[in-house]
Amino acid sequence: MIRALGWVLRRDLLLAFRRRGDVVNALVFFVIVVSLFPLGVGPEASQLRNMAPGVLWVAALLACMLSLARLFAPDHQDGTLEQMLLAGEPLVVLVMGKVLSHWLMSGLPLVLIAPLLGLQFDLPADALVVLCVSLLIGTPVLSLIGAVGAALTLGVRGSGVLVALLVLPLFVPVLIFGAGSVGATAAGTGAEAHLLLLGGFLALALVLAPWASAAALRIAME
Amino acid sequence: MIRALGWVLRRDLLLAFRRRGDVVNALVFFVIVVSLFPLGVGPEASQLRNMAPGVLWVAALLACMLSLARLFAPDHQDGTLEQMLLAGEPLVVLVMGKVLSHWLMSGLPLVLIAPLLGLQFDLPADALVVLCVSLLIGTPVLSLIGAVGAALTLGVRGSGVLVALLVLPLFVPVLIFGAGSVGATAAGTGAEAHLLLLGGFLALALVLAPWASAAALRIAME
Amino acid sequence: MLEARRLECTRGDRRLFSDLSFSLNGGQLLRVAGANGSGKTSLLRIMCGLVSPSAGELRWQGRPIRAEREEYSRNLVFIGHLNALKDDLTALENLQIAAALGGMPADSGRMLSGLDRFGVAHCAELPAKVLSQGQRRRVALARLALTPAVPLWILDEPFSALDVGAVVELERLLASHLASGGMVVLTTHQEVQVVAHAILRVDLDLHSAALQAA
Amino acid sequence: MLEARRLECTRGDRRLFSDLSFSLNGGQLLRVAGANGSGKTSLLRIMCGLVSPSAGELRWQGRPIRAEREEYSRNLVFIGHLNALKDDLTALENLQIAAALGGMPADSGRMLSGLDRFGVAHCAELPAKVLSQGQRRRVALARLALTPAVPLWILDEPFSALDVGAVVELERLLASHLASGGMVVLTTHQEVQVVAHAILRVDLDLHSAALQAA
Amino acid sequence: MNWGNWQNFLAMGGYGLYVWGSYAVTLIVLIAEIVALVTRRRGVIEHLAKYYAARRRNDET
Amino acid sequence: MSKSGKFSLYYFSSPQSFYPLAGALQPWFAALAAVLCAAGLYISFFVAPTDAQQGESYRIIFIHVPAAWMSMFLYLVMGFWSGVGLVLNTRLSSMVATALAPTGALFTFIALWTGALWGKPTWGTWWVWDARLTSELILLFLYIGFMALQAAIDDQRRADKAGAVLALVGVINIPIIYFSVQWWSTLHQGASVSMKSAPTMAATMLLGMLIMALGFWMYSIAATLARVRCVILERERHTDWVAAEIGGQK
Ligand code: HEM
Ligand SMILES: Nc1ncnc2c1ncn2[C@@H]1O[C@H](COP(=O)(O)OP(=O)(O)OP(=O)(O)O)[C@@H](O)[C@H]1O
Ligand SMILES: Nc1ncnc2c1ncn2[C@@H]1O[C@H](COP(=O)(O)OP(=O)(O)OP(=O)(O)O)[C@@H](O)[C@H]1O
Ligand SMILES: [Mg+2]
Ligand SMILES: [Mg+2]
Repeated sequence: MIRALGWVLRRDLLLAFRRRGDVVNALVFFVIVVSLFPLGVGPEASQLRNMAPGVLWVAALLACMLSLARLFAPDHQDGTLEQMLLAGEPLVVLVMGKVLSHWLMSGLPLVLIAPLLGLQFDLPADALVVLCVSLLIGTPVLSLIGAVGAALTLGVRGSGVLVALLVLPLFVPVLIFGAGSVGATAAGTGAEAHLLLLGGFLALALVLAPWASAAALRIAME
Repeated sequence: MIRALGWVLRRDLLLAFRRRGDVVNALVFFVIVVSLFPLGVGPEASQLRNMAPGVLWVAALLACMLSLARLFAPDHQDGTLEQMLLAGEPLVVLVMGKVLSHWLMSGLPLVLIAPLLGLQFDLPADALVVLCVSLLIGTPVLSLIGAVGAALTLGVRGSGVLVALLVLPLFVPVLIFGAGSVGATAAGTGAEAHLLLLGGFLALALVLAPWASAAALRIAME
Repeated sequence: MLEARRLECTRGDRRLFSDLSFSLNGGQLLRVAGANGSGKTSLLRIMCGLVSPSAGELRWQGRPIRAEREEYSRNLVFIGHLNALKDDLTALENLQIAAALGGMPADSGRMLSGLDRFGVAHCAELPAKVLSQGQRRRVALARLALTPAVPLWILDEPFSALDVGAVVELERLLASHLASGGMVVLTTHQEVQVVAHAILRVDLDLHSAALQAA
Repeated sequence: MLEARRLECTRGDRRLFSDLSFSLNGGQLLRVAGANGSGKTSLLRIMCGLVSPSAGELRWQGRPIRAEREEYSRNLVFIGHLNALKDDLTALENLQIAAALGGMPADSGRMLSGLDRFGVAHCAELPAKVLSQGQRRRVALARLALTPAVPLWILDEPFSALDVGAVVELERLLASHLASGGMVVLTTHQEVQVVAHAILRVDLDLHSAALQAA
Repeated sequence: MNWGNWQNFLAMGGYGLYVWGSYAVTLIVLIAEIVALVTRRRGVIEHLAKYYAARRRNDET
Repeated sequence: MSKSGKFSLYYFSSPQSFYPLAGALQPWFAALAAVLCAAGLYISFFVAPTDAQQGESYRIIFIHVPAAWMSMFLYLVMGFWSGVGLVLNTRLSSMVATALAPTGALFTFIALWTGALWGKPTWGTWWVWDARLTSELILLFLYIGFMALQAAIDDQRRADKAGAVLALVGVINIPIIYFSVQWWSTLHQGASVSMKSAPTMAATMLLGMLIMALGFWMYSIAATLARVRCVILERERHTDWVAAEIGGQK
């Protein structure tokens, strides 16, 4: 079982490496979206500082969501997903492998680059730390929930937007507490409560999401 | 030639109608992204009002960009694009047809719903009008430039994010003047100059983008 | 032993086939015949457990396959219309991962011999996307050469896109699988020349009288 | 008249074929033969003008095809590995749009007769995605029945996925196209039984001596 | 210009971090590019040598 | 690069004849770059006087400005060669364009980095959303986009052409971006910061900057030539002359 998880992970990372750009691209997308906001809103520093947590978190959410299209759809189209269902391993395990690799490729890089972008918005140092921590706990939740959405919209045409429609509402709590934690730190009220709640979401998602995704995948193959 | 354009348009609209959801989806994505911001940033009215033009325009830009994945890629995969290249009609005309239908499905609905969202952010009436007008001139530019990006990344794997990387920098002027026009109206300085410039971009894009897209499509088929 | 009991499949408004029963033992080849659209692919997907039939049931060694899906999956290899190759991975890597997920050892020596059997060893290091249609099919089929121990092979038009040499090679492989007690289910519009001690035939055109009349 | 002059095609590091010359006149059928991966599909795509050869050139009625791409395109129908059907449109709509873009009249009466010719008229109102592999191929081929006036037909494995009845129908259609002075280029691994006054054959295995050695 | 001693030179009038940060990163980046170019060239040549050797072996058989 | 390419376009536009030429020229440019940069550094640290307003922090100017210039200039050159490659279908021009991109991106990065380090002491912040800064950032995205696109396409011919289309679209867009950003920023921003507060330049400063700029220019040529040589080898590997060339070196 662990072996199967390892192979799925290995496969997806290898694929990501082959496409080289992919990991960098998710990152650059994040950077670009974050950079677009000042262009839309104007360059006043204080206003930008207030917006920063929200903008960064919304951008992370969008970056994660965009990359969901690559989670199951390519495998579905070329028939490898079918083969996974027939692999004789519990589907949940394989799904876990895929979610993990998705997070490694699209979530983790964001966590690492976020402080730099925070600097551009002139966030104070402690807020930067909380930003990183909140993203570290929050982005796996996004990947997990996103997997359910991606599985549900599999093979449905125009799924790119549909998946957004399905998962964004579910992302809302993560967004609120993620951005809230950074805002609270900047405002000096402390972020523990927010982060604890995020941790709770993570635990919940870890327990439920893989099962839901696996079930959705089976349905999609009918 | 016009006949061919008509048929491409008819085909794409028919497809969109079959998938029903699609048009609505682009719209709902727009609405959701715009609604996420207050959640991320917090509910202060004056701050929200200042952000509004930027947020609305960035959301429009992202909505347009997301739907680019559907512009050429499905046709490429099922071989219908190949057939278009062999149709014996100038490719530029067919590209124009596709861009037009893309705009009708993803740009126009945004223009229509934008005032409603603007109201949510407490924008004054004249700013709402300018918002609509600027979107009406600006979104076709996005579709046109986007088509170039979509054609360039055709068949390239991981293209969803790559297309974002390519076109978002090119969208910047549109964003600046689009959001700028609304901001200027709200600030009372008048938006004519901005809108004129947007019109200039539109003219330029209309002249150049279809050729660039057609060239990129030919390259992609090699 | 695989046993089908009064299977029925409905798609949209159409009943593709109904009341279809057969059983398949070790060493037997089942050829599913029928015109285009008669439901061969649908039947094969039902037999894999990917789709459930609208009526009837399938039994593997006497037990319904729905009950122990994973266990059943380990006993079959399915190669469908699609080749299940990742475009960005090389032929070798594709085969390796397919084998590994199927629970086989995945050392590259064995893999290469599998590819070699189907004459695509020289493409081992090429990404699958540059391969020709027939080469892709060959890489997909190379899995069979690695999994002689898996008893049940379910193949949907395995001969499509293959040139004459590859067709012969595949026929030989099927024959040896059957000879060693395996089972094969396949569909094809071409003539099969597989040496087997029993070739069964299910003709879906006969099981869809309702359809023919419509 | 279609004339190929010293065509060469290189893919990656491999020279697939070189120094390939032939000419094709009205009423002639050209069968491109070769093992899997020998470059048949690549040659056909070059002949359509979708890909440019790495050396040599193609001439249509004496003029290089690169010069007047659109004009040349109007003189050919290409049906490739892919069926070029939109999954969400019905078979009828698919055919209609393909015809309209090719500059044909697109009234549904003619379309239905085209579908009928290939025995898929009863699927006319079904979305292409629910059709079986063979039915999809039939719908794609129905275009041929509508475009007898287009002189050059280029078909990549047109017989794949077809059942026996459809194969016969297609052979009949090709024969009548040839009889009325059309040209056909096709690849296939099956045997062709088309009545034609001249069947040419290009064997790519012979044009790739360099490759065989490698 | 006379800096007097190393301390002064390194301090850059209190702006040492910024000035040296700029120059150092520039230097590092340029050197990294040079190293990358050298290794790339070496890699290419090595790869090609292997490639030709393989080809020759193929030609002989 | 541009010089040798234009000089005898016909002869040297074949990779085979350009390869040895590039090999011969490359060390000279590298040496020139080293000498000029050394001279520039000497001037910037030991000749140029301390600035009255900014103190020593202004010494960043000697890399910042030349790097910023190069970043923009190289994009233009890249666009030019891309266009030539697309129109005339000369393989060498496309290779040159490909080889220019990483160096251009590098100088863009340097300009951004040094600018940020300069901004902290002078403006009190690492970054402001000012016209120049923003357009430089977008330039970096354009470079990255170009490289990512080329990297994502395996087929060389296709990668070249697609990259060329993108580079050309980008070249048209650069002035548009530059002016829109400038206008946007002056519209919103009060008199907070502007480049005009930079010191009027002493002659020695200008000299140092110019020499450094020349040095960077030579460096770019040298780096590009070296990269082009690698690219040529990679892409022409199935030709006989490369086989002979590598055989000779082995
Ligand atoms: C990340 C921050 C910065 C970036 C991206 C940046 C970018 C640029 C660019 C692109 C240029 C060339 C523009 C042209 O020649 O028209 C330039 C020139 C220049 N920059 Fe910066 N800059 C930054 C920060 C600064 C800072 C903090 C200062 C000084 C306070 C500064 C001072 C200058 C000066 C004096 C020039 C030369 C102006 C001229 O020749 O017209 N820059 N910078
Ligand atoms: N980048 C590459 N490197 C090496 N070989 C390549 C590359 N791209 C394509 N090829 C080879 O080019 C050939 C393409 O062949 P093509 O698709 O034309 O074959 P075909 O004759 O149609 O075969 P089939 O009968 O299987 O359809 C394959 O042998 C493939 O391996
Ligand atoms: N929603 C639907 N409404 C009506 N008919 C449907 C629907 N979905 C599928 N079908 C029909 O079900 C059949 C599916 O057949 P299947 O793919 O199993 O055929 P097959 O025997 O494999 O044919 P082929 O030889 O062409 O591969 C087709 O005839 C198709 O038209
Ligand atoms: Mg079938
Ligand atoms: Mg082929």
